[in-house]
Amino acid sequence: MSANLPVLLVVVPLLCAPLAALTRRPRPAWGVAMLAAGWAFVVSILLLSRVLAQGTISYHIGDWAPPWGIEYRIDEVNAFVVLIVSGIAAVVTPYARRSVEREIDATRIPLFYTAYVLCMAGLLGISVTGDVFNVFVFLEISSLSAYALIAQGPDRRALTASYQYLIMGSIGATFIVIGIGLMYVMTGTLNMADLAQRLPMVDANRTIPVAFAFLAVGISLKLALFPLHLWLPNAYTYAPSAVTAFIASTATKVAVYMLLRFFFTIFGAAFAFDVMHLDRVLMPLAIIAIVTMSLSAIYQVNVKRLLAYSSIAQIGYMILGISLASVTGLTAGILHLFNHALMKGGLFLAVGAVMYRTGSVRLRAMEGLGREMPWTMAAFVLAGLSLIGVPLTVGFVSKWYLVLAGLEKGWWPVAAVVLVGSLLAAIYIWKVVEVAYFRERSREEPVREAPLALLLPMWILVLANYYFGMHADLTVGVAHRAAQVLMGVAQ
Amino acid sequence: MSPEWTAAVAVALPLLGGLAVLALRRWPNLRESATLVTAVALFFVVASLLGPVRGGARPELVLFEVVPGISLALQVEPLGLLFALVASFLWIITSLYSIGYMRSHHESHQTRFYFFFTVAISAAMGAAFSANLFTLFAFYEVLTLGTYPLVTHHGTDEARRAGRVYLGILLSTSIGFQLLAIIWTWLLAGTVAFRPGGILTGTASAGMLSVLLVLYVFGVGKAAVMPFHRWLPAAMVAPTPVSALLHAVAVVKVGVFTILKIAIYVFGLDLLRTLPATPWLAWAAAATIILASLVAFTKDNLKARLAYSTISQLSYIVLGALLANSMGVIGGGMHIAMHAFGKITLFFVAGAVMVAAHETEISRMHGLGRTMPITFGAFFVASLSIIGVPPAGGLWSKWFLGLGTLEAGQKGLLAMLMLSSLLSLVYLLEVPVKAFFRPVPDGAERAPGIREAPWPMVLALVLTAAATVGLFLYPEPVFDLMTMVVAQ
Amino acid sequence: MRILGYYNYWVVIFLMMVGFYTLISRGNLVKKLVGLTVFQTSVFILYISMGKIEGGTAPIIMQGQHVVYSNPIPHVLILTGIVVGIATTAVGLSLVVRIKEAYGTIEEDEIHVQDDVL
Amino acid sequence: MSDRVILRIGAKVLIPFILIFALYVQFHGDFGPGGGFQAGVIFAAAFILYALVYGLENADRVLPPTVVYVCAAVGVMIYAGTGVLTLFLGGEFLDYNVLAHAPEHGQELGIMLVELGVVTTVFGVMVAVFHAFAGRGRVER
Repeated sequence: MSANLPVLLVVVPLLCAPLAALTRRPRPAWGVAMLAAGWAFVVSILLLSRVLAQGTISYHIGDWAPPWGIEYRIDEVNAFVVLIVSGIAAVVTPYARRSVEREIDATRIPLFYTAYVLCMAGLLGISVTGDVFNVFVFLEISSLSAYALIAQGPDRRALTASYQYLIMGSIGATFIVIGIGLMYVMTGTLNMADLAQRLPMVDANRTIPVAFAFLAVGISLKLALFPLHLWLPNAYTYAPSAVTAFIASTATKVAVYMLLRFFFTIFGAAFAFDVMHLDRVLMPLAIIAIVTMSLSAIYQVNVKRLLAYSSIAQIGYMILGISLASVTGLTAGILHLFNHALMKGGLFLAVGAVMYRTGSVRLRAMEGLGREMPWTMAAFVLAGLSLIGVPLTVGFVSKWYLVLAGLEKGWWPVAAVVLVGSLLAAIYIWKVVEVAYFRERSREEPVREAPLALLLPMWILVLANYYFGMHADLTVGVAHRAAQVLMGVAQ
Repeated sequence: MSPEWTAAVAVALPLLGGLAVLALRRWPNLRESATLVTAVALFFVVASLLGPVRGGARPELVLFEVVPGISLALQVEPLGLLFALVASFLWIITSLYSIGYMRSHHESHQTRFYFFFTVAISAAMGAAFSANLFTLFAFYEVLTLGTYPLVTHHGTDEARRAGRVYLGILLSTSIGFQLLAIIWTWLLAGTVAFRPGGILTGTASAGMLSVLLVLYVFGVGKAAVMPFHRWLPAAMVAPTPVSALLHAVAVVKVGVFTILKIAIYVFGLDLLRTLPATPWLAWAAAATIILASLVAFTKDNLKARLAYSTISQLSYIVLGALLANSMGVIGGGMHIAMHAFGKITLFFVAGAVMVAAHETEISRMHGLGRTMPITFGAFFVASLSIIGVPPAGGLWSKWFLGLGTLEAGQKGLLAMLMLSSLLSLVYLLEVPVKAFFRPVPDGAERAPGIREAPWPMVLALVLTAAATVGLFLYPEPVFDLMTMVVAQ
Repeated sequence: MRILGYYNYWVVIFLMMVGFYTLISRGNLVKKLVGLTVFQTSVFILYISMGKIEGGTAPIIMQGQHVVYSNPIPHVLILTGIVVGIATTAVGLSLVVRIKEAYGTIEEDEIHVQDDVL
Repeated sequence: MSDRVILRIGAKVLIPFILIFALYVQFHGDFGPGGGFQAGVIFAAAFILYALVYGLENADRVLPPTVVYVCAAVGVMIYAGTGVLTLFLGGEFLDYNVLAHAPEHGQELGIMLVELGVVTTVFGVMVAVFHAFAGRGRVER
């Protein structure tokens, strides 16, 4: 059975999705979602440890050997991404029970969890598959369910946000499928490893750069790279709290993984950077994203929107690390995938608890909460410190490697931008902190601390920020090996 | 208890005390006893390290490794021990003082106050015993963040604004410059550990290392080298015990201590002397000394004047480090102790006046010396220490700093030191002189007879004032520790 | 003639541009979806035409018979693509229905006006 | 549309043929054009036609929404379940060879099961989508 873990990782959540729909009652549906998330988490840990011990795992669906059949191929890179997705799911799902009960109609909850589990299955599928068309299919599974999830938000603007995301997301997915089609035209294969071998034979043909460009734009849309980020702030702001926390920590991460997979594994770093000069596009955009989006975050009065802009800036960090096209840079980028999931997850869960009690996430709603919801706000502050990059947090480790990668190449401005970004982060986080701790409450009714069911997952993520900030050798080690795999450097 | 773990205990003890404070929040008397007991215990723990360190031991303890090569590690060496001794000893006295101050001033949220105080002390201990740049930086930032609730203790708009300046400058310099410098050091040397003789020798050109040095000197915002000094006056909105212990001793001394550590253990004095940037930075420090003294003149608010005096005095230590010779370093290190005892007394006096007579402006303190003779007497003695004249300890540190400038062949800097001493003579002694000899201003109501502040406060300031005299008579312990630093 | 020989690609490009233009130029949410559908359809045609071989039939091999057949893989792939397209359109339309219920309009500018008032 | 006799009779005549055609497409799928996707849509078309002509209330009586809902879910489970079954029988995921004694029969059985899952889901989802849109206005009125 254990040989089948790669496929079971995806299939069990996929089976749980209809099961959640069939339960037709909120609690059992949640239980099924919990089962799926827990299963995925356990399996992803097993997979990661096996990959680290034995190297790449290849699984052939239906026993059809690649490149004819669909292959699930797990190496250090996607084992790590799978762990991020399932780990976040395992923390957010317990949180979702109370939060979703408050924000969504009881009649819709079973279908909510169906979409939630489907979204998770889709993200896991993108991560494990070794077949480019399969990537597209899973991408659409996760995206369609994400649109549905976002539309469940309590505000009616959730609907327009979801619509906007649907349009942008579909354009992105269509671009990706065009790129895949063009690659298939030239090579006649869809298997990633096979593509990587055959593409160099035909890359003089003009079709390949066109495919490259379509994929670059499509994936950038999905990962909300500036200036293709316009769908993100509204989607994150108006989605239900649990959905925001889940999608913010996983969906864009998986999109970044797609970028890594397509441009490093399939096209190869040499083609992507030396021939196509991807870095000349990605790096300026990443830098602009870091600076302008952090600045935008400062001016937001809705805390979820503030964090959403911050997310775009943080995606800029990942892309910046990747665009350096060095092992250290990639290590930093991959590391930040994980670390950002931890800190943004913690922050969004804390904001979700505020939503749970006060019914609003505007800055005004947070007045005086430092006293009324001490645990929630303490979690917010601690996760915020991680976002700023204070030592002993994961944010610091990310920043350390990013700056190191920049200095290694002798590119001072890169290092400077990273540090300026963290100072801007300090400003927008502190804006919230000041409101929570220094303003007197303007609401009539005092509020109570969030229930334990919300606090516990939130604090697990917050403490993880510090645990992995102090014992980073695990995450850094995996990220480093993943970077070596992607760069094709012998270990 | 082995010496390695003693250092860890020194870091953990204040935190445990802090938890005790939280647990005892409903019983103020017990809560304050917890603080006092912790403070005394901490001092003895730190003092127990004196023997082994004098015997040449350099106990080291790796708490955990973040990534290979970068670990949170503690190491006891003479300079750090000196700083830890000063800070922990003064914490005892400050605890005593704050009990009187916080109660008679009817401050709110006293539990929070005492708790974050312990956090700050713990971070200061961690910084003192840090074995590498990463550890130092980590505790440096914890100290910044841990003191933020203390600076903004009153929760007013003014406090919030001051808090912004405080965090803004300290975070931007530390993240913007210092962190960059640390990562660069890591890239150049492959290590961030403190080693006698430095780790950077021969790793890059003198020009590059000069840039690195500039990043360090301005990146340590807590050393308040101009133009990154604004946070210190801003922090004066805090309750006086905070200004006294943290912004005259722990926080600012962590800043200059960091610079000394970097000068001695990262660059190494020999390398430092050869860098082209070193003399320029020394002059920048000298400029800070003079400019801050001049600004101090213009301040009528006593705490603000003391703050600028602190900025000026801190640059003495920075200057000592940048002279890059043993006399300068000895003088700088001794000044950590000497200035600490002097300045804390001055702040104690400012707080005592605020509590007893409700005055904060110097011009309103005329004639107050007759009402509070002990307090202003202590101010006078402590001022002498800051100025650097007998019979107070400040003489010795200034003496060695002067020798250092001569050894470095920088007569101009010596002149600067002299000038600054003259300036401080005027702006500090103005306070007790006017308090004793000027008539009471119109409109100020003064109760007849002697009305001192509550006894714990008076006791505290008398003790520290006496200590400055004591350090004049017995400077050897401090001097010995610093010679050990230089001799390595 | 060479350019005309690639007529299937011209069809794809034409449809793609028509769809894309409709998508970005129309303020009506349903028309946008129509644009999106046309846009996606162009990709279907791209896939379908790439698998076609002149004179080829369905890839069913009879015993003892040699047949020229079209590449079935792109066709199978795009079958999935079509299903995805239907799902996207369905989700999009259902969102439009709910937007209409919430706002009383499906014109983008009118929706923006209402949201700004809030 | 109760008064449109031609439509009502026409629908009555057509619907059985549509259903049979759907079955043909379904079962002919393994050696001719066709398969679960198409069959499911054709099945759904029959019911949608019924609902259009006879009204949603009547259609609901023929095919309660719950059944549609269950169909959509169960189909996916049949599909994935087949895959899991092959796992339990010792093969890889969706390795039909292990389903029967001979690999050829296994392949045939496997594809039938999978197509059964597909047809059920597609039918369920199609009718559900129709329901979701058509049923929307009724509540409002």
